[in-house]
Amino acid sequence: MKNKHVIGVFDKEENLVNAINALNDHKISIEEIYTPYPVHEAIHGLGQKSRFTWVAFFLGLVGAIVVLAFLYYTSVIDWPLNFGGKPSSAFPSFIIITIVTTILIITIGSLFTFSVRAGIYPGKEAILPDERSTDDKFVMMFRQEDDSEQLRKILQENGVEEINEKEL
Amino acid sequence: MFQSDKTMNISRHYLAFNKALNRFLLLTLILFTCQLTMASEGGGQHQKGKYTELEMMKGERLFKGLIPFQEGFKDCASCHYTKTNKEIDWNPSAYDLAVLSREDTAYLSGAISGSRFQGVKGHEEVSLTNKETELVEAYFSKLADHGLKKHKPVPEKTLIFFGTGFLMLLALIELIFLKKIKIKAIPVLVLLVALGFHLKVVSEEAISLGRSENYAPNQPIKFSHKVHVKQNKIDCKYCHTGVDNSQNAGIPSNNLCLNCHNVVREGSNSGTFEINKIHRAAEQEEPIEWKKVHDLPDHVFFSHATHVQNGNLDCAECHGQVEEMHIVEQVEDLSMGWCIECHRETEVDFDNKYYSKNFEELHQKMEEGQIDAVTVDEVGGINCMKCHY
Amino acid sequence: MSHKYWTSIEEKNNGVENLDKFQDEIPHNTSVQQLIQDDLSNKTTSRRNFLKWCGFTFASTAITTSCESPVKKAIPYLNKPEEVTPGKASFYATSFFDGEEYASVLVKTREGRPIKIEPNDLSTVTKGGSSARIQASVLSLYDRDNRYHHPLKEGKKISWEKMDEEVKQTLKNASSDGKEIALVTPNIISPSTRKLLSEFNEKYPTVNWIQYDPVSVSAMLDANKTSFGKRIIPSYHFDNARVIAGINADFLGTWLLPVDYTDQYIRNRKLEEGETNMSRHIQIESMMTLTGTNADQRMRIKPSEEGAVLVALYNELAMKAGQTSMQQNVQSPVDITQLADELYSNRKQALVVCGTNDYHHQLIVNAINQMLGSYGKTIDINTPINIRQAEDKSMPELMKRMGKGEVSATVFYDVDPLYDYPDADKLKEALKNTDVSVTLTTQANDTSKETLYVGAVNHYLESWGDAEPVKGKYSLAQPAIRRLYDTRQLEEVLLSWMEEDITFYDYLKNHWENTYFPEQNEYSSFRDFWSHTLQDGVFEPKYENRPRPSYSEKGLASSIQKAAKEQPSEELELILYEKVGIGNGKHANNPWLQELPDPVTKATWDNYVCLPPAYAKKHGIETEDVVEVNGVKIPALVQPGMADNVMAIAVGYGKHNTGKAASDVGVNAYPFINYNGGYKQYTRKGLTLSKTEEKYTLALTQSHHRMEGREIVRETNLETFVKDPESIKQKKHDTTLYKEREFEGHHWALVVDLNACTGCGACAIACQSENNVPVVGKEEVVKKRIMHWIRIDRYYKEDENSPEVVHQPVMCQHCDNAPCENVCPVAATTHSNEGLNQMSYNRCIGTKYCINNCPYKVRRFNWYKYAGNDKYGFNSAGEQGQMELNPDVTVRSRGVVEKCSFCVQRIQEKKEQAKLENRQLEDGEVTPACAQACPANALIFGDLNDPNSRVSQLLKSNRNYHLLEELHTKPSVSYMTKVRNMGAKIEA
Amino acid sequence: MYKEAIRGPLILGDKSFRQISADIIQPIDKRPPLWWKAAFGLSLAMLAMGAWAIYRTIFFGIGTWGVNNTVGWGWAIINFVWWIGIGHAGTAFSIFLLVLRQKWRTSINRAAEAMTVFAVMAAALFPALHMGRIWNFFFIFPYPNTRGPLWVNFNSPLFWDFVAITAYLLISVSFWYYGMVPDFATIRDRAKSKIKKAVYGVLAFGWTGSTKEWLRYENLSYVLGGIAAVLVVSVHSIVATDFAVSVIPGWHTTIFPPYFVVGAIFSGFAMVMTLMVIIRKIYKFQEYITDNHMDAIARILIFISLIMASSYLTEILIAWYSGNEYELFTFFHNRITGEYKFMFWAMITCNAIIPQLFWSKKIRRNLWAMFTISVIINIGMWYERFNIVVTSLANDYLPSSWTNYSPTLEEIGIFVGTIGLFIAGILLFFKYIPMMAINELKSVRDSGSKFRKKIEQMKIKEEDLI
Repeated sequence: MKNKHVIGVFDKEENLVNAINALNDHKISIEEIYTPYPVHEAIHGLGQKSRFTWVAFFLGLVGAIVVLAFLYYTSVIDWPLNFGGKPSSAFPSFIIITIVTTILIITIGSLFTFSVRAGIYPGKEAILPDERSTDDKFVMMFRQEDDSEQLRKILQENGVEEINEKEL
Repeated sequence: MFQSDKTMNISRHYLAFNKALNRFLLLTLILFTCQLTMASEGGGQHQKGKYTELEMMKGERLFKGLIPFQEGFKDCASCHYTKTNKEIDWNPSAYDLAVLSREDTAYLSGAISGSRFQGVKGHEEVSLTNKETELVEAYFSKLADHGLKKHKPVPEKTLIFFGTGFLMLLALIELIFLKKIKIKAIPVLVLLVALGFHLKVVSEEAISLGRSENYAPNQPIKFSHKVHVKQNKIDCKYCHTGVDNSQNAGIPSNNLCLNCHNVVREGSNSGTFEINKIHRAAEQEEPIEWKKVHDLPDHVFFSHATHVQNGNLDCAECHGQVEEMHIVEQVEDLSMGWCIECHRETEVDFDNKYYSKNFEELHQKMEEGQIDAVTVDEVGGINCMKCHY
Repeated sequence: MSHKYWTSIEEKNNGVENLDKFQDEIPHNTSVQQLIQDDLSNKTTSRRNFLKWCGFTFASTAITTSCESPVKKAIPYLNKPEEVTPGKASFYATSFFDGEEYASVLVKTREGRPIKIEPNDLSTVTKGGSSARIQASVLSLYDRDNRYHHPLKEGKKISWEKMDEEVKQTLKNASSDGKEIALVTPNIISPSTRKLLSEFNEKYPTVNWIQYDPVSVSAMLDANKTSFGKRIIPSYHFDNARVIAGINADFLGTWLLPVDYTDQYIRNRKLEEGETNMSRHIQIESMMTLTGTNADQRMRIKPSEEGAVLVALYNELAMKAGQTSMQQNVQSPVDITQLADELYSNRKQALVVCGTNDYHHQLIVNAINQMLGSYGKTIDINTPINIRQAEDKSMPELMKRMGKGEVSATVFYDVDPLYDYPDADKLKEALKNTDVSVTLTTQANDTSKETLYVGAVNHYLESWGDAEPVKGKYSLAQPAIRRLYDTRQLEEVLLSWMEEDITFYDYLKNHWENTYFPEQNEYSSFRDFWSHTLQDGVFEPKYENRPRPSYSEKGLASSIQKAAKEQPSEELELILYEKVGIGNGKHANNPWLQELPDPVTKATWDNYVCLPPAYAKKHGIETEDVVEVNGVKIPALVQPGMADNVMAIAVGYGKHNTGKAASDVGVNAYPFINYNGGYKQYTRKGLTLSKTEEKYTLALTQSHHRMEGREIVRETNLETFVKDPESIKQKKHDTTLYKEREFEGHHWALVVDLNACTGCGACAIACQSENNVPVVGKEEVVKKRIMHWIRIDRYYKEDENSPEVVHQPVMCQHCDNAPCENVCPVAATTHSNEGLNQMSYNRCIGTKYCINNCPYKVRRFNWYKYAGNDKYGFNSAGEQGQMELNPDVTVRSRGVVEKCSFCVQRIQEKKEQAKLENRQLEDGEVTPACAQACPANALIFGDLNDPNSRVSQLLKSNRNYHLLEELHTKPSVSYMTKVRNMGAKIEA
Repeated sequence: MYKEAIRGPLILGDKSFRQISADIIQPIDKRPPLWWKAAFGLSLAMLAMGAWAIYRTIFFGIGTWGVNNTVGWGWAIINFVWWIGIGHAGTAFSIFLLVLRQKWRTSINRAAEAMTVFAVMAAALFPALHMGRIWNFFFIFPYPNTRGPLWVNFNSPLFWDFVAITAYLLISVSFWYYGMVPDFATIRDRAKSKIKKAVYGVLAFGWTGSTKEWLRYENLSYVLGGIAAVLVVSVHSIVATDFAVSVIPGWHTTIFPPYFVVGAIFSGFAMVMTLMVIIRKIYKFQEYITDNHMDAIARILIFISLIMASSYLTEILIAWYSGNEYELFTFFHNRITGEYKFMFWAMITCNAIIPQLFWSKKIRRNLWAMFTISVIINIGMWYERFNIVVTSLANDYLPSSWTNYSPTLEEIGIFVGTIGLFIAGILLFFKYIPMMAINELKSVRDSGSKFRKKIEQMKIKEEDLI
């Protein structure tokens, strides 16, 4: 389903930030902002939030428990072997493996979560309002229903380069 | 079962190695070694002798009924099978005939002229021309060298494996590059199913690596345990004499067979044909090359004596219902896990005086009634050195 | 001190060595089948018929199809021999004698194949001991590249019948013409064969039987004839001696009956519980021998100084005994006053032996022993030993007669004079003057290549026979396997040449029935006697004491005069000696012996000239420099402990075209032998030595020879041991974070008595034979990749010119806290509930981490495919080699780690037996191969959980210590501190 | 901390964003120059030698190497530790500096991470190849099997190693790759040729640069950075335990884990310096890799070199203080004065003495000097590993088994092969991947001026800052 969008193209980060502030003041909702590098003001401006760190923490916790349990089961319960007279439950050895394996689990889990949540995965088609946004332009996108004179005015005031309309 | 003789079979290490390597390569999808082994397989030289390839081929077709005999009867192969089989077929195999024909050049012509097989069921209508006899003999000469064709399970697993691999590749290409199919679920589903199949095959292969459960080769003589054990009520130990006192149960020597078969010259199923093989072997002083069914690798040491005498194990616990088998089949996978499992569960005869010297703790526990039996693993039965040295 | 010498030899890496082709790695699938289908299969069925012995085996058909299961064929016996149970070993008692060394042995066979030689405990001659050569003899049965398979005439195959016919004709002609028939054999100790030979002589009266020893003691025989009227070698009793003086006699290594002597010698040096007495051994010698390394005190003399030493010793003792001394002006180069004191104060408990083949010296030694009252005490002149009976004079005389054309036929049996006779070239020329020459031999040699006929002779494991190594001590020999090839034993050949229609088996039986059966009264029927004797292997009837021949001083004065006249010179002198492994070279094609490190030099696969460090330093010679000795190029090896200006070369090397292991290994030193006064001289003067620019790599298994002050071999002297026994106790570091593991069933342990270990190396070969340890060849040894599971470390102490020496066998220590086990990632090596350090070969992926982390460095890696590989598998390659392998031990594949297993297969076997018989396991029932082979019983194996076992007792001893105890590896192997008797008077 | 205000801007020349993209992507757009082709050919030749050596090793056995029953590990493990050390710096560089919010990493981290990936790949080859039975490699996986099931030995440092290296390789690759995704998008959107657009389009995983993506992207970087920082430290500590857990004198040392980590960062930073000199010189990136960047690396190297030197001294001191005769022998007799003294003194000279030249500003500004010294450091680090692996094993407890070790052509061949692999990888990286993180460069372009502005606003004098 393609919808029409209003697209504002900025040349400078400052202008973009000012525009966001102005738009937020006027309670005009911005659909999305595309920048060549992360602009924190833009992220905050859109009110985006992420619970990513919590996911990672959870992954780590579960991973560590699972790995420790696995190690304990295999070397103490299932088949305790005598390696050089050491006790079967060799906790110091387990810690090392647990740390590394937990890190691996977190990494893989995080990447997966990132792919899912950010929608970044192999074969995904990039739909860009303006191709230059990955190079040197800062692009704002609005839903058509949010289009208004006021919007355009605010953009103009804050030094927008171009205002286009595009079906995406 | 029969403990192998380590020394004679160094080569088996390499076979095992070869096999492991081959599987490993298969698993990693490296094809070229497969080609290597195929090349070496195909490298075997045909013993042409006096027959040409063409004659052999024609003979084979005649035998199998692909070309009709002049005198009208259909084929030989419907009775004399040309491929190894799972179920017992009491008729002499084509290979048996071929071997006999190699030894006695007049064997086949004797058969056709009727003199030899007068009265043998099914041969009433058989008659071959001289040329046909020669062609069949040509086929026999080839067969005697090569043996029966292997009975191959269809469909070929490897083929499916590669096929699904290809499908997987297609699905991936579709998903990433082509994007022709509108419903994304289709390639994704294909991908997942194929992946699942691959995982299944790989894990199954990995698990069964080196195992040969359900192995049931055709033996040089159609010796039926069902006939001997169930019908004739012969005790296992009558033939497998080593069970009680040696690591090896032992395959009976020829003279043991002859104890009975000097008198019993005709069997209920195969007539005289199979029993004659024993006599022939005795005459020619060539031992019979049985195919080993239950085979443990060289690095595993297993003693029948301990298991049967001390462990009081019944033969059937490892070898299955042999008395129900015409063709002996390996019923357990003989894997290490299988051994270990049994060792963990089976109780030892702790009253044996051997245990009276040490194992104080266990004795104490026993006295105090904490335990009422000792399992094999508690007296060290799952230590590496019990079986590997 | 030459720094370089003591740190390390330069390890030369020849870069990329010639590798076998990849094809070598591909198995020969059909090997066993081919073997079965060989000409061997057409033999008639007999007791130990070959095919049927292969018996229950599995041949893999050629399968290379990728994923099919390999088909294994199970071939049962056609007619099962009653005494063979597949999977169980049978033992046959027989006698080993190779013309030099004797042992009564048990042959272990599996499925009819001899796989191991084990000592026979019933024999009082070898007393349950063996040597490296005896242990290795089983391999020569399967020698695949140097055994004759059938008789030959002019190098072409001929039938026995044809050969018999032709030879018989020659013999008859010679007899009738009155021309000599020379029969040259090694020393024959078989009474039956001797009887047969005399009958042969009756049949062909011109037969002249000559016994020939490459290394002889002819002068000793003659000296005894002068002194006692009998040309004999007496029995020595080192166990009765409190003071032993060895003068150039390597009686623990190669002199006469070393296995017997080792047992006797060690008997009162073991210091078992409560004992405070041990004998004192002083060795006076020119080179470093195995015996010298074990001596309490060692003095170095040049060979030319030996006369002076003996005369001085004689005079010193004569003075004490109040007899007249002679040639008083003779000064001993070494101080022998203390030795004389000790000897004299231990009269009737002293023994002086001399190994020099010099009539006069031997005569003086006899006189000394007479003065010391040794005869009847430490020397038994009534029970002579029958080995090394050859007369040195006979060969030159024969050669002379040959040259004159007086010899019509020459038969060489089991000797190789064209290799080991000093004037081999002249002999070869002379041989051309005989009409017919025959060699009867098992293995191809230089002589067999030059004679008209070659008769293929049985290996001793294929033959019937008997032996009388020491007077009145008989043993029988029986075949343990049917003849592998179309061969005959000597006696059968003789019987057939004598046209006697009797088998040697019957002949032997008749002889025993007529001669020995009446000598006993235990068995009433000969049948019983025969079967029991055959089973025991030995027959040792009791004799009442015979009158001792009286000693006469005849010739002593002139001998002393002669000995006194010997002028010690400053020039370089040469000694020719036998190595403990290779001996006189007869077994040179036995790869086990070639790869056995020499007990002293630790060199394998070569001979070399040993040079004293001082001389080497002075002339700028280093180990591995090639030098020329009288124009013969030979690598040098700087050997501490050699007498100044003395060099030594081992005989038995330098063979050509005599099998893969023997060919072109080392230099033939026999041509250096001179005749003097009718005796072969194994020492020589007046040789030149010059250094060349060449280098030659020697395969030494040890390149660092000092302990660096570490407590590796603990040593003390008798005085301290007796007076302050607590002081020698090892300090234990027994703190641990973890709870120590306990062992419920058994806890196996091995104790190594360093006082008993002489370093002979029998254990290494026994282990190799038992455990299928591959031979790796010189190149690999050079790279420090020898596979032996037990190695004997040898360290020098003190002065490099005259060092003290210690030997220490090191095998896997089976540590309870094993460092190797901790580091294996795949759990291929773990600890068993019986305290064994287990190695599961099939689990090993070969990271070598365990090798690194083993502080004892006893783990071995299969760097290449050694087993069954033509390049490396000297023993296990080929069909024959596989026959020797022990089926109870896995053959290791490439890329896995292996090590000593405490012979776990034996432990398992005995445990199973005990369980089957519903009884406890006895102490001493389980014996690993090394402990079993040891002639000194230096290795004691047992269960630590049994408080009464010998190991448990030994562990309590003050002498007991653990190697590298401070690492807290808690080894199951422990050592007993070495004690030296420094001769100090000890008040108990 | 790198303060742009004091040490100068991170990017010189007042670049526009477009200009930055163009500069960095320029090597990708151009056809590879002659030197590139020649170097690539050379690296392929080296790889071929490696392939030959690997073929020999696998088909004939480890016997083709010079190792023996005393020295079980030789060049393979030396090179493994060396490569993994180099492989450490990349991630360490980018992650530690990321976590510490060091903006000057932006010009360097991409190349450093690429270096890590190829170095770890090279390193991972050795533990696999040094196994006697590589075809049974799968035994090391603790998977449910039909052997009981028989698990693995979780006490073995080699198993830890296996887990750590696997994890490290996976994480390095993903960290590196995800860092590149926005840049691939830039290339995709700038590309004119269809193929390039398609290829980089696939590589970019559909990146658009929306706030939704950037938010999670940054979070991901910090999470990965945070845990990978732990990993970096633990991986080389684990490699150190290969030695430290053993009983061999010279190995059995508690100082090893930190010592190894520092050593790894040392060699890694040196390799980064080598690479930066090359990139700066050949691609004329002096505006991105400024003198100040190089200066910063050099200062870090001095610092680490001092730690290394004190580690060496500590090790020797502990050996002396312990009074353990085996330790004493290994350090004083074997390494300092014995057979292996050349290796020891080479290590000291290369790692502890020569880097002190960086105290001179002149040298810190001289590219050639920096290049030479950084290469020398890596040679020194190789000697350090030789010292550890070989000298300890060759002469350990029982003098009877002492021996020495020299490599064979096969071992050298594999090393050459891995160098070839590394160079080939780096060359491909030069050609097909933006050498610097374009998006990050853009983000730091103005950070200097912003900071300046802030200072001006706050009316703080520059002098006060210093």
